[in-house]
Amino acid sequence: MELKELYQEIILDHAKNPRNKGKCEGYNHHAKAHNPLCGDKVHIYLKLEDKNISGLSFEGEGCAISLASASILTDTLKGKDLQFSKKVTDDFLNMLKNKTKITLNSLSADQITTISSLSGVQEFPMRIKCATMAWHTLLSALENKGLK
Amino acid sequence: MELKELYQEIILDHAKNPRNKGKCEGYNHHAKAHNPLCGDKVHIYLKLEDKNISGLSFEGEGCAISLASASILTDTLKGKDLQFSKKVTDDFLNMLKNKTKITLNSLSADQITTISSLSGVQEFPMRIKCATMAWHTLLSALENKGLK
Amino acid sequence: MEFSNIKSKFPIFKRKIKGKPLIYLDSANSSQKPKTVIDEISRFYENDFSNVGRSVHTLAVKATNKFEETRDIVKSYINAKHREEIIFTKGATEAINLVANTYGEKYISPGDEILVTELEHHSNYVPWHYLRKKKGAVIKFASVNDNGEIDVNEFKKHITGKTKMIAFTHISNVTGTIMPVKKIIDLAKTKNIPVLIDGTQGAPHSILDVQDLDCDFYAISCHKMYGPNGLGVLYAQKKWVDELPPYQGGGGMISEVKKDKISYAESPTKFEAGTMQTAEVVAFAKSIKFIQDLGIKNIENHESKILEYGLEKLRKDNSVNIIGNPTNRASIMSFTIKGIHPHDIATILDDDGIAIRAGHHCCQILHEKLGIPASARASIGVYNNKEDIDVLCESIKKCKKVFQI
Amino acid sequence: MEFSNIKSKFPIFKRKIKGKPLIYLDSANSSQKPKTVIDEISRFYENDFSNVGRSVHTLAVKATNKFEETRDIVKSYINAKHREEIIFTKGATEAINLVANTYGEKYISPGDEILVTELEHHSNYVPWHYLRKKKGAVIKFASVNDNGEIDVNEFKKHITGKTKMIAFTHISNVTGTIMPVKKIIDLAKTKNIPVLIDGTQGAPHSILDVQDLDCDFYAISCHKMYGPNGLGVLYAQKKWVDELPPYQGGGGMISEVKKDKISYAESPTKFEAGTMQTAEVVAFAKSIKFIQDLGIKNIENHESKILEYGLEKLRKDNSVNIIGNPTNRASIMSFTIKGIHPHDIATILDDDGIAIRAGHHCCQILHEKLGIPASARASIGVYNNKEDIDVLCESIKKCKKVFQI
Ligand SMILES: Cc1ncc(COP(=O)(O)O)c(C=O)c1O
Ligand SMILES: Cc1ncc(COP(=O)(O)O)c(C=O)c1O
Repeated sequence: MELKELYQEIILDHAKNPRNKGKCEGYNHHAKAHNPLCGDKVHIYLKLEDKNISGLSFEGEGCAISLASASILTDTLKGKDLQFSKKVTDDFLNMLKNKTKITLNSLSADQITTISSLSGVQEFPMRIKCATMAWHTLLSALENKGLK
Repeated sequence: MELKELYQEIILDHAKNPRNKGKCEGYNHHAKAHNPLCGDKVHIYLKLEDKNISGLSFEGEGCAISLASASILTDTLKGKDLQFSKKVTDDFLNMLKNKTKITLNSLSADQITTISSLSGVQEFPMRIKCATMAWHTLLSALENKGLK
Repeated sequence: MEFSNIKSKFPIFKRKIKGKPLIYLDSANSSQKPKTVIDEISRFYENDFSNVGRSVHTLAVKATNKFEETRDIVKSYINAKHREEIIFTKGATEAINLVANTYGEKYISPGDEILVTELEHHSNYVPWHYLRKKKGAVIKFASVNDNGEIDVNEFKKHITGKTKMIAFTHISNVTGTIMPVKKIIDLAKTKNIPVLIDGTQGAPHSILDVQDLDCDFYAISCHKMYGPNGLGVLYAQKKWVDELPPYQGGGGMISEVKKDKISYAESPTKFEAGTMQTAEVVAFAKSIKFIQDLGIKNIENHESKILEYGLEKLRKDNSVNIIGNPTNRASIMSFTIKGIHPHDIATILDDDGIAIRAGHHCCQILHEKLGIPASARASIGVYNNKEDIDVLCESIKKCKKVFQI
Repeated sequence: MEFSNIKSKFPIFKRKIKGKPLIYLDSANSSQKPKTVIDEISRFYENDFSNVGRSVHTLAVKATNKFEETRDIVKSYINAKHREEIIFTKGATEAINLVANTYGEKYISPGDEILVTELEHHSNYVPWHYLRKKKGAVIKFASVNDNGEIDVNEFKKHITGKTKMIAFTHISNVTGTIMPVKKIIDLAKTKNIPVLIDGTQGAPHSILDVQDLDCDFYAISCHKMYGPNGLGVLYAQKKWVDELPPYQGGGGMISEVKKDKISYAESPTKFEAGTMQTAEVVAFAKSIKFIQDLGIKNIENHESKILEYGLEKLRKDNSVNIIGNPTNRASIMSFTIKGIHPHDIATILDDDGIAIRAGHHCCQILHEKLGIPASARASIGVYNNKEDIDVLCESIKKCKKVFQI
């Protein structure tokens, strides 16, 4: 049953108990996004130090998919190298767009399982935006050079 | 054949040799109309004296039906009493709208034949406006109180 | 026609969704089309198609007559006085834009006020917002009370000497609130303020008599009346169709065109620029016939029975919060479930073949006021029945199971 | 697909007009629809219908995907660079109004000049006239020469430092003149002036490559491309869809709506307010497929053979005066017959089953220049053949007989 693929335990857990909520201390990049269709909102905060994402958090409201996605994103990339994070983001977006698998060596098996839990969204085209919004917003935040 | 009903001898004659073309002398009422779909134009001039249409003429360009109609109108109503002319106009418009016959006593048999020649238009709905425009314009001219 | 076998008149109900029968509860979004309407579109394109109002050949004459016949049918159906008061548009959105644009151009000066409500669909707010931007108009909002109602006194409070338009929805597309339309219009008349009714949700569910209402403008979306998409109707009182300038410019709407000046046709042509929808207009006559065959009074009864049944059943579920509690409500139940986002509800319901809408339903102002970003909306059409509600309620239980609530 | 049995793909040709086979020579007005297009409308309404871009249930997803697929198909067909450059409208008329209105609002100041031509359809003049009225713009007209042509030098003559837009037709709907589009655009580019092409007559008859043309805007009417009525396409270059303000306001085109401010969606959504045509957009994909199956190059060849044949035959008749004699001409023959008004010609031809158009064809300025109030127009589509022309010429003889000329 596809529905179970979509609402996996991991996702429900992240949706109900989102990690890294709020503004992370000393953040120096941020960006927000909004899906006018359903009202989902996400605001990503990050602290970039020496090409390292030393702080990463989000504020937002939305469906389980969008909350879980933002939560998983912050959990996975916090403390990670900038280039690496961009690569993970590309891979994630690719997974949803082209149904590819995530296979990065430097992610732990656990992390891959977690990220991949969002792959169930593939079968729900109208929900893909819910899953990708946070990741696109991360990319915007990285482009956004201004302090706060 | 309906086409022959439409383009009767009388109509072709009036279309090719329209009667009462130009501005009648001393006209004191006039009105013009325009069918934007086909470009037909008509301008009715009339001289009203003591509730009598002593002068009546038209200028215009258009299809055979519209020219013939204007020509027949002027020919029929010139010199006629105002009330009577309105009645004929009503009867004419009615003939085309409701397929009634023209039976006014005070028109000569000839005049009835002439006017009725336009009844072939009944079967050509898109051409009814061509046939009625001059008559509607006459009514406007009568309402139009201004000298010239 | 009977409501008992009415789904059989709509081909879509032959379809299975994820192996289950389609339970369509999204009619406030767009209604499904009966076979008679769909067939009329094909029939027309296959046998009679031609552009209307342009040529004099047989097909053009037939097409033009059929097109204009629908105008007469709409005129009678809403009891308009003159056929030139019926203007075909792309939808209610275009209808309201037409009024805001042309009325605004001629009558709105800086500081003039437009009174709308917190219930309005974006279609009845954004076009007025343009006048705020372009003309310096001021927009005021009549507030909803806790039940999702707005009474005539709330309007009275906001009317000033500068109020130049009152624009509000006949029926809310979120709460289902039936507005006290007649009272508000009567109030407006005493102050000589024109009134536009957004009838998008009103027209499919209510008896319409625009002469009795005496509103200045009434906007309709044909696709919510079991008619074709991409088509709407603007009813505008005679004095307005005479006084307002044209909207879009193009073929058909002109009288005489010169290099230095242009004069315009009379209404309705003046407002119908360019090649119009054709098969759609022709087929809309069948939508009205469909409604008339059922009887709009019967439709009201049928739908309100299902609505009552649904509200009652939903109210029994403590985790379900129904939005609004208006005394007069039509066909619409919006709700939230604590702990489950409406988008997730919609996805889970869809798995049971149920089509509802989740989101702000183009009413962000209302949702902001309610303090929720989104809601789930089940809306009722002629083809729904109590069993549909039962399936809905079962599936809501499933939502809670999936979310372990 | 073969041209030889192509009428069989169009159900309308089963129809008899006054007992005779239909000879449809009014495609420049609106084209007939192939069965594949008509069937797709029914199929969609019967199986897949839902409003697009609003809900997340299965039908809504399917409908939205089909709708957006057509956007991609149009994008490829006209070789646009970005899918957001493709905006669905009610027709070419709305497309041009959209540009005139939004571009005008942002970029036109009193005294700014808009350069159009004497060949323009009212749809490509009246919207600019509005800017003359509202914004104090000046409209200049590039003149046609005796052959009905306008060369690039004629445009050059009228360009000044104040020229803010050049808007002209790809193919004249009266003379059939194919304009030197590329040359004019190249000229405009050297002066940094945006160009709008009215492609209403161009799109059904020509290979389209908007990247190669490099025009800023290109307007299309789907109903002249064997597609549904009430639908058009505006192609607008990326920079414009980003820079221009929205047109109509309503559902779908917003980003965030508050009581005091509104922000808008990205293109194309920004320009598609309210519930859109749905079945029509979906079915338009089949129109493009129909054209592609035939091959637009083959269509051009087929039609130009018939055009040549028709022109030659008509030229032999001394009482027939063909309007314009352009070197590059497509699919259209307008003419007058001395002593017979075009309206009468159309009526007599209709009696033989022939559908042509009589009037000014929404080109009063051109007709005034030609010194005639109206003309008769026979226009050619994919389904016409030389026999159609033979019947036309016989019937023209009959006109003269009826009028005893
Ligand atoms: C050259 C030209 N431009 C514009 C239009 C307007 O197109 P539509 O009526 O489909 O909006 C037409 C067709 O009527 C046309 O022939
Ligand atoms: C209350 C209300 N007003 C206006 C609209 C806009 O109608 P349309 O999208 O058909 O133009 C809708 C429907 O979406 C609506 O529900």
